[in-house]
This record gives sequence, structure tokens and C-alpha cells, in this order.
Amino acid sequence: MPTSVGWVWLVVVLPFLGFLANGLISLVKPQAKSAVSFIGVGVLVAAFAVAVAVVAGLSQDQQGAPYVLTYWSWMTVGGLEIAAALQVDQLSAVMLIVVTGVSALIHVFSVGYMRDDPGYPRYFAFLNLFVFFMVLLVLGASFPVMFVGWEGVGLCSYLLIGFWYLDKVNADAGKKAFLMNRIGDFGFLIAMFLIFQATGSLAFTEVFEAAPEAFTINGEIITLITWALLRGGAGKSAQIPLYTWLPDAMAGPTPVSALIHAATMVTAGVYLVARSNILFAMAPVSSVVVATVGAVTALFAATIALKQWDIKKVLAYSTVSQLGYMFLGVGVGAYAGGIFHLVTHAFFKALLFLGSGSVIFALHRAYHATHSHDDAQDMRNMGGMRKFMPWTFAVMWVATFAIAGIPGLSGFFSKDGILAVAFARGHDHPVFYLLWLMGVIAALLTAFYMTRLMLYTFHGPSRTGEGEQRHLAEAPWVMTGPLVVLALGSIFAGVLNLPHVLPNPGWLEHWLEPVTELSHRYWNEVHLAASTEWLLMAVATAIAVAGMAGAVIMLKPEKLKAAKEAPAETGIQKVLLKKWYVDEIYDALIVRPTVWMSRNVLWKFFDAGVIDGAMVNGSAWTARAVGFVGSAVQTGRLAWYLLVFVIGTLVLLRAVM
Amino acid sequence: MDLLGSALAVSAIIFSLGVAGVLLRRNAIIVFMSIELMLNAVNLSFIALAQQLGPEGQVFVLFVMAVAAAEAVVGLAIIIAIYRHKQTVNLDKINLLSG
Amino acid sequence: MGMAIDVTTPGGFVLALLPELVLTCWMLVLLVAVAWRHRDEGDQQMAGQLALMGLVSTLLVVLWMWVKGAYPETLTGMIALDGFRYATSAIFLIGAILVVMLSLGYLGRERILVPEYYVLVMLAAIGMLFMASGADLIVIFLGLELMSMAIYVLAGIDRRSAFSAEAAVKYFLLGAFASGFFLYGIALLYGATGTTNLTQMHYQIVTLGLETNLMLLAGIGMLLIGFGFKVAAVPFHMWVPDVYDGAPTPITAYMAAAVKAAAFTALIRVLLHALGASDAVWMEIILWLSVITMIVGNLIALAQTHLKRMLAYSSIGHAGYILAALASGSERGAAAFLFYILAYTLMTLGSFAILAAVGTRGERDVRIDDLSGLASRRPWMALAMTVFMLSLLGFPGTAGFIGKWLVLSAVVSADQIVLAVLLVIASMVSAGYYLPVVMAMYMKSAPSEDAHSGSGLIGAARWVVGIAAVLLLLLGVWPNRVLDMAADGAEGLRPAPTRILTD
Amino acid sequence: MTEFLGNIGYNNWVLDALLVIPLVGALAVLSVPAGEAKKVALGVTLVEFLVSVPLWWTFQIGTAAMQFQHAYPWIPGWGIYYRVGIDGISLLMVLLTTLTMPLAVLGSWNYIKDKLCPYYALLLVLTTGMLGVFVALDLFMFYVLWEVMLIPMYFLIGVWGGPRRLYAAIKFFIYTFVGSLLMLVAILAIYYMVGDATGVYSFAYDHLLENIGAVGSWGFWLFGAFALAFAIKVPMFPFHTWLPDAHVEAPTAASVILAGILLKMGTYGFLRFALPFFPSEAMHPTVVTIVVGLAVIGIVYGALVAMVQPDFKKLVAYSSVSHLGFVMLGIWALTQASVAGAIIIMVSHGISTGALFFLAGMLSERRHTREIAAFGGLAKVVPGLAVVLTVVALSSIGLPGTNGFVGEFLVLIGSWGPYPWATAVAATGVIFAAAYLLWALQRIIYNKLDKPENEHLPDLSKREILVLAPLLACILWIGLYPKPLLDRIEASTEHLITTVQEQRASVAPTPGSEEQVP
Amino acid sequence: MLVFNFWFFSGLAIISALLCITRRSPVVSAMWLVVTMFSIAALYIILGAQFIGAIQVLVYAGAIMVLFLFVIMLLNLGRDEPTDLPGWWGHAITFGIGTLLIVELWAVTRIVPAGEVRLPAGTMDRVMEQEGVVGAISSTLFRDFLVPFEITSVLLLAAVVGAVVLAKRRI
Repeated sequence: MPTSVGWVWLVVVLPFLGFLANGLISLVKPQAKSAVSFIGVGVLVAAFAVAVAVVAGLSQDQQGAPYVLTYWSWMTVGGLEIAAALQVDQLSAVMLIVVTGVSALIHVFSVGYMRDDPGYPRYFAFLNLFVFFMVLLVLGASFPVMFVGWEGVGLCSYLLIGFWYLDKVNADAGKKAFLMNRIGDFGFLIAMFLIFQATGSLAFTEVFEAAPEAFTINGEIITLITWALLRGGAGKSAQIPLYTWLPDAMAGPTPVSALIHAATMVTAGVYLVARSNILFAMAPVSSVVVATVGAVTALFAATIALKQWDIKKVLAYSTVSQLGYMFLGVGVGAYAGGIFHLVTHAFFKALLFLGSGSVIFALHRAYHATHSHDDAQDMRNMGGMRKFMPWTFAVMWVATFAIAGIPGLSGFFSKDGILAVAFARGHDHPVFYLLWLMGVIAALLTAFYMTRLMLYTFHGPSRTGEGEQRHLAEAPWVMTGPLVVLALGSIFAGVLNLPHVLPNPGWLEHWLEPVTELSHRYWNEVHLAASTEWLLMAVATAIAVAGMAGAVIMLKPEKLKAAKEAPAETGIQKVLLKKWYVDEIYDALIVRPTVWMSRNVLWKFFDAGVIDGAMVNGSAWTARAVGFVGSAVQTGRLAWYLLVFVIGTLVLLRAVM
Repeated sequence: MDLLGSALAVSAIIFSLGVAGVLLRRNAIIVFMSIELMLNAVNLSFIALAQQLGPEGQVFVLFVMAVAAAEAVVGLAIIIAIYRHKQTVNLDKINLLSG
Repeated sequence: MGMAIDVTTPGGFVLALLPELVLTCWMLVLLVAVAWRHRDEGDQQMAGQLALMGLVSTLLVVLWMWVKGAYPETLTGMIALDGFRYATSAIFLIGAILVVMLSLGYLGRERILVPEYYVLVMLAAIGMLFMASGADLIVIFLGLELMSMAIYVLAGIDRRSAFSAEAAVKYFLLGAFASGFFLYGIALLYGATGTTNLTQMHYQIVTLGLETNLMLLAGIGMLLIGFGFKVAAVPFHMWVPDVYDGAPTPITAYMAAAVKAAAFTALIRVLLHALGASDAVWMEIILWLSVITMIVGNLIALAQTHLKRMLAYSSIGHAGYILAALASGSERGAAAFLFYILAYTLMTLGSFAILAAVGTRGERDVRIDDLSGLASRRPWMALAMTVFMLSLLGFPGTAGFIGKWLVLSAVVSADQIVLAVLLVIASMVSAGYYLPVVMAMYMKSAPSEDAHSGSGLIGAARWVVGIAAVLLLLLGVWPNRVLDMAADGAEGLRPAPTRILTD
Repeated sequence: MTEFLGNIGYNNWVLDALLVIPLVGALAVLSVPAGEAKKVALGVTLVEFLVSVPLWWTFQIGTAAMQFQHAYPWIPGWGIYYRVGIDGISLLMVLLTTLTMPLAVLGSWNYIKDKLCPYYALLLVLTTGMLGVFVALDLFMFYVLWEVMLIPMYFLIGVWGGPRRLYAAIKFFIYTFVGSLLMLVAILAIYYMVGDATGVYSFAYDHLLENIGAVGSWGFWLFGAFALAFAIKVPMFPFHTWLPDAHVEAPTAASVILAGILLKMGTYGFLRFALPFFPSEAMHPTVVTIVVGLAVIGIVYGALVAMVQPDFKKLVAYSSVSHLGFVMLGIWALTQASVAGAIIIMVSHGISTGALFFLAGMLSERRHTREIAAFGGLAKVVPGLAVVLTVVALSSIGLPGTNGFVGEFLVLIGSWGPYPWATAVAATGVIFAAAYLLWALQRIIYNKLDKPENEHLPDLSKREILVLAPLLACILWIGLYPKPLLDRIEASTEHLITTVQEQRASVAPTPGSEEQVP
Repeated sequence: MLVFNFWFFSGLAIISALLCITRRSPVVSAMWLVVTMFSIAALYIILGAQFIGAIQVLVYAGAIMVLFLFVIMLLNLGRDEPTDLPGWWGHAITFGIGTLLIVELWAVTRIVPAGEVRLPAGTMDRVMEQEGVVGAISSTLFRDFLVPFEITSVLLLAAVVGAVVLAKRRI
């Protein structure tokens, strides 16, 4: 084992130490901001450095087998053995770099973004804690250890969404995120139980090794397991039907949205599916379901993104939509493709969020200066921002091109890779053509709504108030710096996994080979003629261009009115703005009935009424009532006493004889 | 002629009449007299049995008489005592204690 | 082993009757003393102390005989010389001693100036001793009448109280009525077996195969009615609440503890010793009596708001428990009875002593809620009352538990699981009225500043409460010695049929 | 260390000492002035804890035999002995108890303002009672202590409790009394049946266990009696309604003890008595259906009802119903993992729920109300308390890395084999747990700080931190490294499972024909 | 003749008992009770217990009943006052129960003592002849039944003390 791989525990421990230090500061001396920045960012940079070293060590290794580093026995009972162990392999290496790298950048950005917040130390404590759990999720060598990270990131998401806890909306959103995640986790748990029952282990290496013997292809058990895993992944990665928490999660600070709700945590579901690729490969039906869920989510979320006014909501639905792509990718067997999109998405979506954050930051400062209470996130209050924030404007356009799929940028290659595989699978079963088509339409919509976002935000006249405009300014360098780095990533990350028709193709695919090779036994080879591939790329390019052009043509930023003057939406627009009323439907069908039933039926009627009232107190009452009757029988009249006596006598004599 | 069975039967009847008297009457003294009736009935049984079983039965009757005498003394004293409080010996009116 | 007594000799005769004779002598001394001085409270105190001396010395005699292990050299006829007699006699005497101690202050406070009170207490005790020692139905009958006669009068001894007088009337009329049945029962048994001697009766039944003779059965039934009245078994219990309620509190305690104990003693001796061969018949009857007694007593007690009546009904419930022990029909049941009745005597006397301390004028109007806040004003009294209540409830750590445990154990060992279950259900119900007493004392605040200022244990009553509480706790934790004594006391009570036959 | 302990004969007297120290302490507390009572009590409980700690090491891992066992005659004529000993399961319960008691004293420090001496004396007596239940190896002794413990608790609730304390106290008492009296009959019945069969009348656990076959067809009834007593104590749905009342009205320390230790006596009873004595009855398909069904209903039902409670303590009380449902499921699944998980939950529920009650107490000490609606935005005012509350709530939710997860996970994964459907339903409990606790958390420490009374609450005092810190440490320790605990209970659980399985097999010659058990 | 006498006095006893319990006035009731007791005394004699018969007349009909009458007079209960007898349903219940009791007891008395427990026929007569009517009783009383006899003395003492306590004027 290369020495540097052995350092991997540092990647886990460093952020945790940061959390402890910052947490302590937040309780003891919250005003020590510079120490917090130093610790908070420092541990991340260090962790990133170690991560690079670890991956470098791994890349020197030729065997390709995963390294499992066991530290202690966690839960060992009977046949169950769960070790506190980390696993370093090609997949976790990719994730590790992305997570620590993007996190480090976002930490830096946060130094600027959050500097005026009274909860500054707490913020960094939570953020460090998040990285700790995320790294654990990525590195965990078994399902349960991964689950620790899995739930842990959910916890941090909860804490950070509710960071400004004094607002009920924020606290609600945090709670919703946690609960939705928990619903998904339920599936994760069930999957673990099933896996353990079938294979007798929960460690990745052992499970995947045993899988070919333990399961029958397309058998009930494996299908059940993969469905359960899908449920877990859908919760974390905000797929239908558990996606509703993600848009609400935008209530948190914007860097959090960038880190947790765009770049890292929400991709955990994709990671899970990729990690368990052998299981999904053995359950083709589940894979189709995964792909379908992904495609539908991609399309559905994209429609909602079309009409959102809140800049972060647009990005949130965009994230949901892109996650759908990733699911589509891993669902059609393009595990590397899915991971590839995950990586590129991490760059450009983080960039988009941070960029929007920097816009919001500027607007917020302006409103703060004029004591205005307008919504700093509503695009109708923006417009013409390019004048004030040139850097932000530029990098945002880079990211928009990337996500829209303009050729040459990272998003083009990653999205195309997924769609190409989906199309190729159409050869096996026509349903994949449909999925491909949905992906393409979603891409069109993506291009459209992203352009819309850019147009409304940066172009046209400024709809920010007169007084406020004087206060608008570009963000400080600690914020723009990371933006630039991410922009570079958004542009060049595409080279990681170029299509087969280009030179140096499929580096990432090759890199991940040791992890995904098991599943290759169960997936047909994808064959796509070079011409088809070119054709598909052309279609993708056309779609992207069409979407962007359509937006430019159809939308008139100069006619837009500021939020308070804007007319109410109607018809389908309103339905889209209200996100197809899904939240309301959930509320009416599930949340309210559950609470109502719990309160009125279970508690007040059954618990207090039936069990406690009728049975417990009822029996006590009955006994007492009988007692009172008996007491009333004691009339005090001797004649009656004598009568009872004699009747007793008669009965007793009868009984004796 | 064996009168044992008949005597016992007569005894039983008188005993039952005594019980009936106790149930029927509200006057404490008459109730008490009914009880005396019961005791007499039992005595009759003893005497009848003694004829066949030995003199113990007769001795028994002596003791019962002593007891009856003692009871009469105490009982009547008690009845006088309650009469002093209530100016009546009607048992239906002696019901301060109940419940 | 032990001290053989030949009752045919005059010396042996005196020795066999020694406790009764000693007590009678003391009673006569007291009577003379009372006739001589009966003017004021001081005279009454003197009478009480004389009575106390008499009872204590009798107790010593009983214990002496027990320790000596006096046993009959020949068949005794009228007087039993066995552990059961000594054990029960000792318990009655303890009860009587505690009652006298309780009365010393009570009579003065209630201004009941009747020095003959103590004479009657002693007379009742003599009656009880005869009930314990009677080996012949006639002795038992006379003992019962002697005891009852004294108690009739004692119930009505507060001559200024109409309640007291009413209690006396009710008790007397019903008691005399029950005596009629009792006597009829004796007559029938005599008719069926030709004897009234318990041992001979057993012999007759076994040798002549009279186990299911109709006359015998009817006699058993009549006897059970008579005893059922005295032990307050439902449905012959109706007098209990009224009489207990109306009688002066020490006398109520005496009735609840010693009188009932005496009745049970005689009942057990008759049933096990003389009628053991017909146990199939009476066991079932006793079982049913036990069940309805437990249930009715406990349920009605639940509805009581006044402490004295509550205790009265609770004593009915306890009669049910003892009947359950009896329903097992074994020596184990008798041993359970011995322990139980000792514990019961202590806890009943203790709780009535507390009742007497918190109330006045017969304590009829003391509601359970009137004890509110007692714990903060009179902590020791409240503590003692808690011990009594928990013991009555049969809670582990108190003698009441060991007693109930023994009863249950007798019942279970006789394979009457259903009865055991009913017994514990009755106990659960009883928690519903014992606990509120504790609750009132500790968990409710006193209604006013000067509440309980008048209450307090007077003189020797303090000792009664103290001794009872300490003994209950002691016996609850370390019952070994007394358990052995109880087992010893019950041994040989039920003659093995074969042993009699080979005699 | 070990040598030193050996020299002073630690193993021979430790259990006796644990039982005696609190009683002596109680007397001491009663005899000092009121102001000193809490200090003395704290000292006694700390000594108690220190005495108990070496058990952790002197306890021999890997054997299922009872350790530190010895007996003195009590009522030898009846075969009643003072007979004590512990195995892994009792060890954890004993340590949980001794750990909780000093914290309970500290937690009452300012909360209890009057009648101090009796209060602390009762706490100490209660300690003896609880420890006695866990170490007793004589059924008579067990029963006596089981009951005796009711009294201190009854007083603690009734005298120092909230407004409806009288009702709660008597309800608690009678409820428990109902079950235990039937158990008493059952114990006696076993005693006689075994005695009649073997000629040896004894209440010794081992003796009765070995010859339990003598009960024959009575098994079901006897099992029922035991099960009822324990089910009420657990409390299993639907015997749980005493719990919310008792918890709500009890003073903080009593709530903590009630939830932390008393409830465990029910499940402990199942593990120690009901299951080993009546394996074939307990594992009869009908019984299994009922118990597992009720356990699962309890999990979901408790959580749902907890969700809508307006009173924080009541919420926690119902959450106990839910948690203990997991324990019951784990015990009945009877696999290594599930039983070990059940025991871990017993411990960790004691810690987490104990901590929750402490926090509830601290909140109500500050605001004199337990209504969740009366709070809001407290994280701003009392950040320390908010952090602890969050951590504890998360452990109660079962977040991985905390103690709550380990137990629940082991129970669920262990129960999946025998009862997959029940386990699946039970697993939804993790969702509901998050729902009710997070909602409560939100309403207490998050949301607007809109009530002026809440604006100047003091944060955790040093004493309060002292109370909570050990619990937090345990939460993380058990969550991250439960192995020492698992090691200590492994042999006992294994022994339990094998004996139950064996005896079941020997009684019913065709096991598995009626149900599948791995 | 014996049989006739027996049935005559039995009938008299029963009828006078019935009248005793149904007459309104206590005095009349008491008088009928005296009649019953005389009849029973006669039955004693018929049944061979001459001494007891005599005692019955002396103690019961004489002393005890006089005491009753004395108390009735003392409390002035002889005068007319509302009847203490219940209505027809009271009678019905009473006599229903009475009849039931008679039936039950009758059933018992049909089974006379088993032959084995009985003394040989004529034994009692022989004893009476040998020891005299009183002697037969007294030897039993003072030999075998000495203890009960002594108890009786205490019992009577108790009754006296009790009566004194209850009935004396000064409270």
C-alpha cells in the first residue's frame, strides 16, 4: 500500500477537528472571527492537500484493488461484523478530490460572504462538520459506515438550512430536509438488512464479491435491495417523489446551497448507485426504474425552473434536474458517465450558486444600507447587474454555457455522455429512446431557463431601486477568487472523459474501471457508431443553442417589472410558479392527515379516550361505582341486614346439602 | 315409639318460626323474643337427641339456658339503653349508622 | 420433649387451664378494685393498669406454657393443649393489651367514666382464651358467648352516644340471632356424631364414614353461618360497618382484631380438627365465602370517604383473605392464619390508634381527606400510619406482605390458583383506598394553619403505635422466628386420619 | 489495580456494598440538616458510583455464568435467600443505575426546594431497590425489591410532583401493582410446582430455571402473569398510559430515573425471567404474533402520539413507548444482534431519555412551564442548552454515530431475519422519531423569539453542565465504540438465545414447522 | 298416649309460637311465648328429660319471661302504638323464607342419627333409673363438663357486670 494512502484518516479527522475548534469558539467566544476563518479554511485546505496525496498514491498503484483501512471494531455481534473502516479506491478518490476541493473553495468564499453574520463561528463549525461527514460518506468501507456519513450530511444540511433559525421558514425547511432524507434513509436501512441477510456482510468488498453468488439476476431479493437503495438515493439526491425539500433548502446561506445542495451532498445518491453498481447491474428492472426516475425528474424539475423568480430556486430546480441526469446515467449503466456529470456539475453548479450568492450578497448589502425590505433573491429586483459585477457576470456566463451544453465546455461532454449511452441502450429496449428524448427536452429547457436567469439578472435595465444602486458593488476577492477557480473547472473538466470519437477519450471511465468492471459482466457493451455519436453531439449542440436563442428571443428583460409591482401569475404559469402544487398536495394528503389522525384519533380518542378513559379509568370507575352501590345497600336498617343474613343462610345450607 | 325424628321436625319448625319472627318484626323486644324461640327450638333438638345419644344433650340444654339468661340480661339492658336515646325500640328508626 | 400434663389430676387440670385461671383471678381482683374505687379518672387509670398487669401476666403464662411445650399426657376432653392454642392465645392477649393501652388515654379524653370497661375487656379476653383452648364445642360456644356478651356491652359503653347504643343493639340482636344458628349447628353435629368433643367427633366421622352424612353437613353449614357472622364473612357481614362505626374506637379495634381472630381460631380448630375428614364440603363453601367477602369488602371500602368506615370494610376484606387461607384446608393455611392474624392485629390496632388520635367523639366524622397535611404536622404519626396502610395493603417490607404471602402460598399449594388470582385482584382494589390515606397525609396540604393541632397520641397509645409499626416492619423483613412459631403453632392441628385410627 | 481489588476482596462484597451504601446514606441524609442533605446524597451516590466502576474491569468477559455470586440465608425455611450475582446484562443495568443516581441528585439540586431530607433519602432508597432488582437471583428477593421500589417512586411523584401529581402517583402505583401481584402468584406457583417435582423448595433462580419443566401445562398462564407484570413496566402498548402521566408530573430526577432505569426493569424481567423460564410459551406463534405486533404498534403509535403532544415531557414519555417497542422487538427476534441491540437500547435510552428529561427539567425550572408552545428561539438566548438539547435529541432520533443508532440498528438488522415485515414497519419509527423530535426542537430552540419571558433566561450553569457532560460522553462513546458493551453482554445473550432455542426445541419436537427462525 | 301427648304439645308449641311472632302487642306476644315454653317443657318431659323440663319452666317461663315483661312494662311498650308489622309483602317474604328454611331443615331431620352413634335402646332409661333423673345429669355436668360449668359462672358474671354498666342511671 502506498504510504500516502495510509494518511487518509487525516482527511476525515481534520475537518472534525475544525468543527470542534469552531464549535467551541462559537459557544465560548463568538467574536473571534479571524481564528475561525483560519481554522475553518485551514483544515479544508490541509484536507484537500492530503486528499491529493492520497489519490496520487492510489494512482501509482497498478493493482486497482481497493484499500480498506480498518481502525476499530464498531459493531460486532454474532455474525454481524461492522468495522470502523475506510476504503480508498478509484471511485472514492474521485469523490474525495471533488468534495475536498470544492469544499475548500466554498469555505474560502464563505469567509467573505458570511463575515457580517453574528453566527460566523457556528457557520464554520457546521460547514466543517459537513465536510467531515461527507468525507466519511465517500470513504466509508461499508454500508453502515457510509450511512454514518449519509445521515451526518443530512444533519448538517438540517443545521445549515436552519442556520438563521429565528425564521420559522428556515427552521421548517431544515426539518423538511431532514425528514425527507429520513424517508429515504428508511430505504437505505431496509436495503442494508436485505443485503446482510443475503450475503452475511455489509462491507463493500465482501458484499460485492459475494453478490454474483448470493443473488440471482433480476431476482426478487436483488430487485428489492436495489429499489430500497434507490429510495435511499432518491431521498438524498432529491429525486421524485422526495425532491421537494431541496428547493426549500435554499433558505440556508448561499454557499451552503452551493456546497451541500448542489455540489456534494445531493450527489450522494448517485454515488451510492455507482458504488453499488454490481447490485444494480444484476437488477435490470431496477436500473430502468432508476433511469426513469432520473429522466422524469430531470424533465419535471426543468419545467418548474422555467417560471421561478427566486434566483436560487431556479438553480435549485436546475440542480434537481441535473441530478436526474446523473440518475439517468447510472440507471442506464453509464456509471462513469454519471460520476462524470457529478464532477462537472459540482464545478458549474457550485459556480452558479456562488455567483448568485455574490449577486445576492451585493443586493443584500445595498438593501441593508437603505433599510429596504425587498427580496434580495428575486430576479425581478435585479437586472443590469453586469455593470456592477463584471467578474461575477463573466463567470456566471461560463457556467451557464457549461450547464446548457455548449460544446467544448465540461457540461456538454458529461451530459452528452449520458444521453449517448441512453440512446445506445435503445437498441436493447425502446424505452431507452423515450428516456433519451426526455433528457433532450430537459436539456432544451435547461438552456432556456439558464439563459432566462442570466438575462433577468445581468442584462436589461436595473430594477433595483435608485437609492440602492449606489451601494451595488462587486464582491471582495475572497469571493471572486473561488469563482474564477470554479470557472476554470467548469471549462476544462470536460477533458476528464472525452467521447470516443475525440482523442484521449474516456480517461475517467478507464480510471473507474476497477470499480465498475464487475458490473460489466451484466451490462451489454454499448456500441455506438462514430457517425451516430457525431450526430448526437450535433443534436445536443442544436438543442443547447436553440434553448438559449429561444430565451433571448422570447424574453424581454426590459419589460419586466420589479417584484412589488409585478402582476399575479395565472394559468400554467402559476402552476409552474407554484411547482405543480406538489408541496400542497403532500401537505394535504400526507402531512395533515397524519398529524390530524395522531392528534385526534390516536391520542385524544384512542389513548386518552379508549385506553386510559374507558379501560383504565373506566375499570377504576366501575369498581368505585360498584362500591357505591354496595355502600348504598348498607341502609342501616337491621331488618334488611337480617334478611340478607337469612338469604345467605338459605343459600349456604342449600350448598352444603 | 321413636319420637326422635318427629321431635327434630317440630324443633325445626319452631326454629324456622323464630327466624320468621326475627324477619317479620321491627320491635326489638319481639325480635329478641323470637330469638329466644330459636334457642328453645334448639334445646328441643338436644333433648330429643339426648334420649338416644346420652346425657350430654341434656347438660347442653342447661348451658344454653344459662347463656339465654345472660343474653336476656345484657340484651334487655342494651334495649333499655337505646330506648333512652331514641324513645323507641322500633328497629326501623334505629338507623343512624348506615352507608 | 415438652411438659406433659395429666389433666385427670387436679394439678394437671389447673395447669392446663392456667392462663384462663390467671386471667379470671385478675379479673376478679379488678372487679373488686373497681367496686371499691370507681369515682374518678384516677380510679379508672388504676383499673386500666391493673388490667394491663393481668393481661401481661397471662401472656407470660401462655408463653411459658408454649416454651415449655406443654402437651397432654392423656386425651384431654375439654381443653386443648397444643401450639395452636398458645399461639392464638398470645395473639389475643397482645391484642387486648394494646387495646387497654389505647384505652388508657382515650377514655379520659372522651370522658367515658366506666371503670368496669376494663373488667369487660378482660372478660372478653377470657372468652377468647376459652375459644382458643376449647377442644369441645360446648367450651367453644361458651367462650364465644362470654366474649360476645362482653363485647356487646363494650360496643355500647359510651352511654352518651346514640351511635354507641345503636351499635350495641345491632350487634347484639344479630349476634344473638347468629348464636341461634351456631347452636343449631352444634345440635346437628351432636346428633350426627353423638359427641361434641372435637377429637371424638373426628374419630366418629372417620370410623363411621360419616363424611357426607346429611345431618353432619347441615351442622357444618349452620356452624359456618354462626362463625361467618363473627368473622364478618359476606353475606353475614352487614353489621360490621355500622357496629365498628358506632362503637368507641378502641373497642372497634378490639373487635376488628382480637374478636375476629378468636372466631377464626375456633373456626379453624373445628374445621381442621373435628371436620377435617369432610373437608371437601366445607373447603368449597369457605372458598366461595372467601371470594365474595374479599370482593364485596374491598369494593365497598373503595366508596368510603370516612376513615373509620373504610377501615371497617377493609376488615371485611381481610376476613376474606384469611378465609382464603382456610380454604386451602391445610396446616399451611393455619400457619398462614397465625402469622396473618398477628400482623393484622398489629396493623389494625395501630391504624385505629391513629384514628383515635386524629379524631374525637367516636371518630365517626374523620374523613380520609381530614388527614391532609398530617405528615408535615405530625411526621411520626404519619409515618406510622403509612406503615399500617402499606401493611394492610400487603406491601413487601411489611408484615402484611409476609402474611399475604403465606396466605397466597397456602392457596397456591392447594392448587387453587383461581382463588389466588382473585385474592390478588382484591388486593389491587384495596390499593385504591389505602393509598389515598397515604396520599392525603403526605401529598395534600393541611386545610388550615391549626389543622391537626388537637390531634396527637395520648399516653400509652404512643407506645401502641410505635410498637405496632416497628414490629410490622421487623416482621416484614425478618419474619423467620415468627414464621417458625406459626408453623409450630399449626402443627398437628389437623389430625391425620390414620393416626387416629391406629390409636 | 486488579491486584489491589483482589487484595481487598472487592468481588466478594461489591454487590452487597452497592445495596447497603445507599441505605446507610439514606439514614445519614435523614439525620443531617436540610441544607446539607443534597451534599450528603451526592457524596453517597458518588461513592456508590465509584464502588461500582471497577465492576467494569473485574467482570469476566466471555462467560455467561453469574458472577460475583453469593448468598446468605434470609428465610431459609422457605428456601428464601439473599442471593445476588450479575451477568453481562445486569452489569450494564447496574452501572447505568449507579451512573444515573449522582446525576439525578445533581439535577435536583435547585429544583427541589422543600422537604429536602426525605427527598434525597427516598432517592437513595430507590437506588437500593433498583440495584436489588438487577442483581437479585432469588425470585422472592426479586419480587420484594421490585415492589419496594414503588414506594419511593410513589412519594417522589406524589409529594414533589406537578399539579396533577396525586392522580399520576396513584395511577403509577396501581398500574404497576396490578401486574406484579399476578406475578407474585406465578412465582409461588412455580415454587410449588418445582418444589413438588424435585423435593427442593427454593426460590433460587438457578434451581427454578433448571426444573422449570415441572410447571407443565401451566406454562402459559405463568408466562402470562410474568409477561403482564413486565409489559406494564416496560410499558408495552396498550399498557402504557400510566407513563405519560407519571413522567409529566414527576420531578425531574424522578422522571429521569423512571425513564432511565425503571422502565428497563420490565425488559430486564423479560430477559432474565419470562424468556428463559417459558421459552416454548414465549415463542409460541400466537404469543410471538401478539408481542411482536404490540411492539411494532408501540413503536409507530408512540411516535405518532408523541408528535402531537403539547407538553415536552409528555412527548418524551411517549417517545419512550416507541423506543421500548424496539427493545421488545429485539428481544423477541431472539438473534444475537437483536438481543444485543435491545440491551444497548436499554442502556442508551436510559442515557438519552434521561438527558432529555434533565433538559426538560432545566427548561421548566427556568420558565415554570413544560408547554412546548411557551418556548421558541431559545438557541439565541441559551446556546449551550440548545446545543446539548440538539445532540441529545439527535441521539434519541438515532443518528448514526450516537448511541441511539447502534441499538436500533442492531435490533432492526437482527430482527429482519425472523420478522421482516414487522421490522420494516418498525424501521419507519426512525422517520417518525425524526418528525416528533425535530418538530419539538424547532418549536423550542428555533423559530421566533417572540415571548418576552424567554429573552433573559440564563444558560447552563456549571452544575448543569456537570450533569449533562457524562451523558453526552456516553452518547458519543456508545455511538462510536460500543464494542466494550457488546463484549460484556455477548456471552449472556448467546447463552440466553441458545437455551431458549434448545428448550423450545426440547419442548416442541418440531420447531420451525410453525414458523421460520434462523 | 305418649304419642298423643307429644303431638298435642307439639301442636300447641307451634301454634303459640306462630301467634307469638304475629301478635301486635309485645305483651301478648310475650304471653304466647310463655305458652310455647310451657309446651316445650312438656315435650321435654315426654322425651324423658324431666329435670330439664322443670328447669325450663323455672328459668325460661319463669325468670326470663318475667324479665321480658318487666322491660316491656318499664319501657311502657304495652300501650297502643303503630304496628311494627310490615304489610302483606313483608309477611309473604318472611313466610316464604321461613318455609324454605323449614324445608331445608326438614330434609335434615328426616335423616336421624346413624345407628352406630346411638346408644343401645333403653340405655338412657337405665341410666336414669340407676342414678336418678338429676343424678344422671349432675354426674355428667360436674365430671365431664366441669370446665364449661365454670365458664358459665364467668359468663353470668359478665352479664351482670354488663347489665349494671349499661343500665345504671348515672352516666
